[in-house]
Amino acid sequence: MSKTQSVDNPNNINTSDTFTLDFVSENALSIPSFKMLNADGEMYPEAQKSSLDKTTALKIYETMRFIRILDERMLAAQRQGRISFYMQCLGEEASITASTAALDDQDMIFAQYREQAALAYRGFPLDLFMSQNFSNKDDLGKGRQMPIHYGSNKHNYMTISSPLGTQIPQAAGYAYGQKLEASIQNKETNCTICYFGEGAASEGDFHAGLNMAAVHNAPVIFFARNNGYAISTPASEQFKGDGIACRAVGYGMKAIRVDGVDTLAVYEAVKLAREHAVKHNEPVLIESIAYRLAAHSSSDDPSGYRSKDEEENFRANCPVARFRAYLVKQGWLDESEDEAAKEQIRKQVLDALKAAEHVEKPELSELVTDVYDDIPNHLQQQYEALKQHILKYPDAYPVTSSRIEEQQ
Amino acid sequence: MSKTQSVDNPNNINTSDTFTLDFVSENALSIPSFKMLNADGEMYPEAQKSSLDKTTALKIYETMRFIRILDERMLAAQRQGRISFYMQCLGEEASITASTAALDDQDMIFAQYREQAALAYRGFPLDLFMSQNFSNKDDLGKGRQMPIHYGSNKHNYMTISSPLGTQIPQAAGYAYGQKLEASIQNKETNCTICYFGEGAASEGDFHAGLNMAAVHNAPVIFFARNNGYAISTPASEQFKGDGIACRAVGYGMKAIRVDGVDTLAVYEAVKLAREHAVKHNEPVLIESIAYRLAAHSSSDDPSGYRSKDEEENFRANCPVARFRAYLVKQGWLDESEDEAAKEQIRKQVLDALKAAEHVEKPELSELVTDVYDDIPNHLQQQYEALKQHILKYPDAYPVTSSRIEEQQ
Amino acid sequence: MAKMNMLQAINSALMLSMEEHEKSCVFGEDVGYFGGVFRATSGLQEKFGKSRVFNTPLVEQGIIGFANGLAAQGVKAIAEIQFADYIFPAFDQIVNETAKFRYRSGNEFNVGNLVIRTPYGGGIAGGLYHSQSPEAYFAHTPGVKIVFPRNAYQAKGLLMSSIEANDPVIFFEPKRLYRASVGEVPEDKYLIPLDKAEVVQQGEDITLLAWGAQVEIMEKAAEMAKKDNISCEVIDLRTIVPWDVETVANSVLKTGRLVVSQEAPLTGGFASEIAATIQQECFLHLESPIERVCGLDTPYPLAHEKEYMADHLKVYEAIKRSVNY
Amino acid sequence: MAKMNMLQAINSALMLSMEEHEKSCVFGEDVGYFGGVFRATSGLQEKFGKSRVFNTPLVEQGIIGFANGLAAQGVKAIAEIQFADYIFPAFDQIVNETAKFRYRSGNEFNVGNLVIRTPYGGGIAGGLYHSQSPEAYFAHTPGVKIVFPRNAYQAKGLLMSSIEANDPVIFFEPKRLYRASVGEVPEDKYLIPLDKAEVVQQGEDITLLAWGAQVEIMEKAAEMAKKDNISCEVIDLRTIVPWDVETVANSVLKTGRLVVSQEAPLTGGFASEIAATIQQECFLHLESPIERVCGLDTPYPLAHEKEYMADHLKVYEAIKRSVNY
Ligand SMILES: Cc1ncc(C[n+]2csc(CCOP(=O)(O)OP(=O)(O)O)c2C)c(N)n1
Ligand SMILES: Cc1ncc(C[n+]2csc(CCOP(=O)(O)OP(=O)(O)O)c2C)c(N)n1
Ligand SMILES: [Mg+2]
Ligand SMILES: [Mg+2]
Repeated sequence: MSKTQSVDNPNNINTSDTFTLDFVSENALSIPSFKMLNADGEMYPEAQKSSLDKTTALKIYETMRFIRILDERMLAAQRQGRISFYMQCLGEEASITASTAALDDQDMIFAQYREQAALAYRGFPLDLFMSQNFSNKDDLGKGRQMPIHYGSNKHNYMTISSPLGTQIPQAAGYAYGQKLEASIQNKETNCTICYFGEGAASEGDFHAGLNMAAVHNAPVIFFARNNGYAISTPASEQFKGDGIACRAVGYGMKAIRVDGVDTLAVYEAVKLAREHAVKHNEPVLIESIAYRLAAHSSSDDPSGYRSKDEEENFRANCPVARFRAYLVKQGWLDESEDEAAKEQIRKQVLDALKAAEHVEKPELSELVTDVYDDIPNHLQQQYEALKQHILKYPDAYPVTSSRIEEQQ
Repeated sequence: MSKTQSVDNPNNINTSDTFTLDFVSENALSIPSFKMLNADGEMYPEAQKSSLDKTTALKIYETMRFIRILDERMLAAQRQGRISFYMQCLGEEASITASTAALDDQDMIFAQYREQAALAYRGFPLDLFMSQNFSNKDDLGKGRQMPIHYGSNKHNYMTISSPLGTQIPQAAGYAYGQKLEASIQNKETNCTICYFGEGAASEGDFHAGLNMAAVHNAPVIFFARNNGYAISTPASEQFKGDGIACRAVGYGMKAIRVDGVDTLAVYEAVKLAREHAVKHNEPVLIESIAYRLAAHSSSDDPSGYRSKDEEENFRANCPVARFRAYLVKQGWLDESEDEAAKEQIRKQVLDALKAAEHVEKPELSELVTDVYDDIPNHLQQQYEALKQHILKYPDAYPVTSSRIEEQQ
Repeated sequence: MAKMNMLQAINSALMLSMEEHEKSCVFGEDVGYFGGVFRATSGLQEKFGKSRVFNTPLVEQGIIGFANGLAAQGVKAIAEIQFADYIFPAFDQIVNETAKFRYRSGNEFNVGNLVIRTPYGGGIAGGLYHSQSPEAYFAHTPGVKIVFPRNAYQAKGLLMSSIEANDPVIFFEPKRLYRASVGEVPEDKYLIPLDKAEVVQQGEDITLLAWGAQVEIMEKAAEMAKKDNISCEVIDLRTIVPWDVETVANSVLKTGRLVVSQEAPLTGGFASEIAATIQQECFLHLESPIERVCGLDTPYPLAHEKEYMADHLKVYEAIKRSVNY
Repeated sequence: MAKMNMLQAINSALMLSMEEHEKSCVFGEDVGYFGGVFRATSGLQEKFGKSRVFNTPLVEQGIIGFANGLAAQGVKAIAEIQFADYIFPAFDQIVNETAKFRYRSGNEFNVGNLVIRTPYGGGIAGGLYHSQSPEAYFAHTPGVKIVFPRNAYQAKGLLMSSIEANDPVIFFEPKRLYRASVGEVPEDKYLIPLDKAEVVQQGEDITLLAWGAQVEIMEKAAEMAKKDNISCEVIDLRTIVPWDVETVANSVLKTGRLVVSQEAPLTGGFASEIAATIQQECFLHLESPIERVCGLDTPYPLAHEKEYMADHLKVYEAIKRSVNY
């Protein structure tokens, strides 16, 4: 029985009664994972028909292929000491790419940090990936954040912020703004997708964001990436409930759990969620199930907290290989062309990396811009004093001193 | 199907699959309210047997009767300008009192602010209620907090703190400490009950507290008082889900929804929850449904946001009257004795009030104690300087100046 | 011009700003139908509808998180935190997000559209949790502006400027003066700059500096000092970040003496920042140590509120100490 | 005695304290089986079991909320916040709860058993969110003590004292020195008082004051100044709240000059509190303005970290400015 809100029901609850004292079971909900493609890239016999066209399918595949190569190369660059830090998407490429593919390009993306595939799908140029990782002067973020903290207004990809969970209520607010704008302009609304890990879903901001989105009818898709770990903390020490999806009902929100290794299933799930979100101005929660195959980041070594056996077990379950097999079977992808393309991309990535690492750092003045819209007096003074100081000790600040002198 | 955690299931989810893409409905759970007594104080024909004995039943009734009189009298005192602020329990007396009655006296209570009945049930003396409300020198809290912010170590009633929701993770931690202590001493554990409103349940601390209690197996009863309003905000603008109870499953926690106007039902529900919590070291969520009959506080006027009709509708549904009718029918209560007792209590309350308002304020030195365990130098100096200042302007600080002079 | 109290002035600012900006929202706990527990937002929902003026669930971190997102989308987001004492659950959203939004993105995104209104301060028998003045916590956070009106006129002009500003602003409203401060306030829009202190009263012998409700206390102390033939220059800082060092320093260069007063506890308060900066700016001109008259280093008490507060008598004593140094 | 780096010294303090107190727990994100992202808690779960040493869900407000309750129950609650940059979601639990727990209850209840350990500070290419030094936010909050070790030896003694103390303590660990600071550390228990600054180096001409990792910077600058025949007295404050005014003031009375340095941004930092207090305590003895050498008033940058930091060269320049005033 569903509840109806009224003066007779100020508590806003289901109004049925019971005379039998018994617990609502902690397992009262049991949410299966939606699947289409099996491990060999074949449709399950029971699977529903795919709506993914060839062009989009290939764009998804190409994005995943690119990201895998980029990740490999950048991790190596970190190991070589060329960049300070890196995070891979390994194991979650399908989940991120297919979900973004199911959106409109004008939809907003709030990501956590492991979602570079979404940005790549939107066409973010390779050299800008590099500029960010090398904090050089072409970085859209002006060299202020650690590697992998991408952001691009043009690509509707909100700049990554390290504090976990903060983007969740922000996404609700952003989506509310999209709804408001659509109603003012009398057009169909765009929506927002918000990615976060199963670890971040423990933050208070998760509760705030989902509840507010539900109450205020914001067109936002909450996309929980359950990849089994938050750094070293296994999901079993993160929550006791049935994953993240089962929380949706607590907010009066619709939910879907999907196999995050299955490109087709993720695509269909997000497509359905988006349709619902923009048509009814309602949030939807999607939980995507995958495994964080890589270390948490370049600073992490998972051998300290999980077994090689477990990793091997999941390594076999590769989202890119699965989708590739599907494409080959569809006759949409030629294996040897694919291999040639990979070689080509590897070379492009390496060239871009080499180019980026020689681009100079941002101007010293960027140290004090963007704190406020204008530079206030006290910051201007601090900047001037710093400049004089650097000129006094040019050798101690080699990156900036030479360029300041040039300006003089 | 329930989940089993293992290396094959690092995502910690139910591992079944589906091939049909469909939302888990926002109404997937439908939680009825547990009831025993009808509006006339008669057992429903289908009701289960009550386990409440006569002595406890009368103690519950006497507590509710006392609280109603206390609340009436103190609100009047606030209106007369004798105290600065007050909050009534009106409409929720059964919910609070019966829940406390189902506990062991050594169990810890973390309340929000509207649960004075719990403290009264534990035997907190009338003059201490008064001292707190008048911030006089006998207040256990040393006159530092606004009225109704009670607390008593002896009665295992944690001092009230105005910031909402903060007590929820604290209760989880406290209960965890009880469990640890019990295991060290090899005895049965006590548990903690944590009261909060349906409004406070929106805070991030709610999410934190319930999840941590579930993950760490803390013996705590989360007691959500859904009374329809958070100041002016109706429950329908607070959440979209089915009340608070439906959130439990999201944490893998057992839940019960109970009619909070029904003393017998609340008592049985909490008894069952407590048994479970201490036996299995597991949290339980109880949602108690009642109506905040009074204004939010003495500073509030509900006519600005809800109708008289609605209020009248719920005024008829009085928890004290309902339980009284039951007791009379049981032959446990004599109506004329009850009326006489009320007269008696009114007089006691008035006498206590008059006495308390003439008790002097705490010593000036209490301004700087208890910030730390000892008074650090800088605070001692600030205190000395203040004392000299007051002696210079005795008329400006009449409450303390005369007493400082005495001390000199 | 009309006689307004501070609540009416704030209400008028909100009405005008919402009229001007179709993409603007006012939201927070109880601000909707009811118009806020202090009624600062009354009439707004009626006028602008539930989609632009609405109650939020009871979750401050959510209110500001939502506001950050809304502001980033391009909506003038005017959020209320019911009491400044309850702003702390939103601390992460303000300090790590609001304040760093533009910087970290290289100006790809910003939340310059955000204004957080919140009633602050003591003197109303509010005890620990209805009395705090938390401005110093935010003043140590580059990226947000912090504004304090001292009366109804200032409140309207400063609030309208805060809404216009392209930077996020925390707007602290002295709730003790909500109804007490009544004055002539223009009915139309006007702006007051967000980086200028105001010399409220000229003087020669000593400079008294405060913000918000504390300015009135300074004026009262100046009145007392006048009887001792001490001429006080009273300055209202108005904006805490960025603050107008020049106006304050110029005054102290003239008077040679400074008393700063704040409601918050002494240690680590914004008065300390002012003292640290002015001892540097005016070192050779200072005739006596800079005095800070502040709350004690304790939580905000109830029974001894009067004793705790930085009242005019304590300021007066500080003036005398300074002048007689 | 044994050679230990700071992480080992901290680990040793935790081991000994947990052995001594059966009712004690260590918890936080990743502190359990894995032993923490910096490995400060490694070996603890193995030794004391999962019920006393455990991972928490990823929720800082929950970690500290839980810790407050646990401490109130009588358990020595030793909570880790993975980076000080992530302490802000717990700000309400610390500022409104931890700090006010004893006061508001009239000592019916207290959380004196609580210690919050957290790695802070920059210089590790951490950018905005792995570099912050948020001590000033807490220094403005009566009711918590704030402690900073500068090396391995100090870390062990101060941490053991913090765990023994009957007041809640925030223990800021300079992560830049975790492995870099190596020294002789006793293997057994020892305590270092929580309210005494330490004169690290005697001098005559100027006082240099800092805490945590910044003390090393002061020593480096003092070394440079020595070549100019400037004799520096270097003081490690060790405890920010309550701070040892007497030791600092006595030093400044002797030298007549003070440079304070902190990693955090200038405005509203704890250096400002020190300047404000010392200009008052030592007014007639100050030969030049108190200098503050701090981070710039911006979020913590990455590419320009070197330029941003309050390094020894900037301190050295401040020393010269002060001496040549
Ligand atoms: C508020 C906050 N606390 C802690 C951290 C440190 N931290 C960075 S990533 C991470 C784990 C996140 O796990 P999850 O959300 O599951 O995402 P995943 O890494 O698995 O993609 C932690 C604890 C942080 N960045 N922010
Ligand atoms: C963190 C915080 N935010 C806001 C408030 C102001 N406030 C006090 S009570 C209240 C409503 C609480 O409603 P609910 O939790 O439903 O409890 P009820 O009053 O109905 O018993 C609000 C908003 C507060 N005390 N703490
Ligand atoms: Mg994860
Ligand atoms: Mg309520």
